Amino acid sequence: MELLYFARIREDIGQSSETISLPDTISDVSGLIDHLREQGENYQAAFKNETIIRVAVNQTYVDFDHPLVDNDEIAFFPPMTGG
Amino acid sequence: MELLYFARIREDIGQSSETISLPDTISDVSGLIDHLREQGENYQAAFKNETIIRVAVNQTYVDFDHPLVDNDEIAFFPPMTGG
Amino acid sequence: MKVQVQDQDFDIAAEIKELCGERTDIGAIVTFTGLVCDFHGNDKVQKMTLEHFPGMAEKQLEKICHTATERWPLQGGTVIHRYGPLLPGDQIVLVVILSAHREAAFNAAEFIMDWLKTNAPFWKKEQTSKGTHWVEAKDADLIKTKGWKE
Amino acid sequence: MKVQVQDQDFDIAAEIKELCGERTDIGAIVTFTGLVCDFHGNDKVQKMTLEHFPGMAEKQLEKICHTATERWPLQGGTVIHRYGPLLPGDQIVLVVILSAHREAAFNAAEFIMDWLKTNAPFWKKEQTSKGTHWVEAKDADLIKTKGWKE
Repeated sequence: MELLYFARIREDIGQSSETISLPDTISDVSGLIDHLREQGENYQAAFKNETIIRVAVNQTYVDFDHPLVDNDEIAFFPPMTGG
Repeated sequence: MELLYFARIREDIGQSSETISLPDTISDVSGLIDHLREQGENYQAAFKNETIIRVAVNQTYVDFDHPLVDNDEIAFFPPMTGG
Repeated sequence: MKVQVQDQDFDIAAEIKELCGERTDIGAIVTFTGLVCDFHGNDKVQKMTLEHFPGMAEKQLEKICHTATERWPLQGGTVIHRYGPLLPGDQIVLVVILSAHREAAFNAAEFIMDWLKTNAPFWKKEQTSKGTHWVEAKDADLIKTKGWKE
Repeated sequence: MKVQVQDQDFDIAAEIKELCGERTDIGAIVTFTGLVCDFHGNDKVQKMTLEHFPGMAEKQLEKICHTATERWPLQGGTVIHRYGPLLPGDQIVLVVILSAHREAAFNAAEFIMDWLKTNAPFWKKEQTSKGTHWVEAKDADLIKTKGWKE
């Protein structure tokens, strides 16, 4: 599973992408966020406030209860500020 | 008094401007239009349908009951279609 | 705001450049360009002639620009309206609005265009395959103008 | 509609020309240009960096353009969004919309801008005299986007 991080979340975590294997116990975005939070303080900081986290699975916006499969590309980023 | 005609009204009347002396009996735009209608068929055609006549006195839009004085500049034209 | 009534064509890029110069405090630029369209109803338009009331045309455009600057926080603007003979594809009117806020820029540009259509003394005469005729004012334009008078 | 996400600058006149070509059936062109403004709140902005999600950014812009063409009678359009380091006064985003009808052109351009602000994956980081910070999303933008969902 490919994870992509953008903007503040990328900076908090300290890298822009990583590849992980989806643990069997995780079935949705929410579970993945909980799992990532256990990976260190940088992840805890990145995912501290869920109201300012947006998620895209395979480049489509999804809610936190969206189901995941191991070959998904998951992108985490803050609310957009383009334009 | 200077009279100016634009667009369809100018074409109906056959000239773009003329100078007249305001008859004593005429006190407003409506009276002036009635007076002009007596000047010939071209004026009758020009002022036939009052709903599509607009009037400006000294370059300011006015209603038909606007009072007139002899040194006013009166412009008659159809509804605007610029832009 | 700059108002010009002219028979010559205009250049949108040059007008924007003149307005912005070296300014760095502008957030949004909205432009509207009106063109001679080659169809009117079912008739092919071959030519258009724009008549105007010199003096009053400028005065009315300045009035609407003044109203727009009082109503929205604008940083500048330009309105150019042409007159004379035009061909399909030719530019007729240009509105450029600068503002720190995009909503203000959009609103002011649309307001100026709506108001100009029904209050600036210009008249269009079209030449089609069926002859020439004065373009009739649209009720829809009058309704749009009134919509701004909240 | 043409969608481009690029680090290079763009030229509004060239984009209009490319869209219109020799067409004579266009009645209205509305453009929106977003610029880097040198003030944000009380802080002087020295630099801005735009980060984006390559691939998804284009996809989202294409989606909104598609929605706009379904919603209004448009004759063409271009959306360009830049990324990378920018300075105050630099151009960030361009929307050009062609239509036979001015109201459709205004609405589509404003709709695309509103939607883009909250749905296209771009993030602004500003460098001010007080340091660098990520620009926070505005609630007002989210409300504006929702306003279009009639």
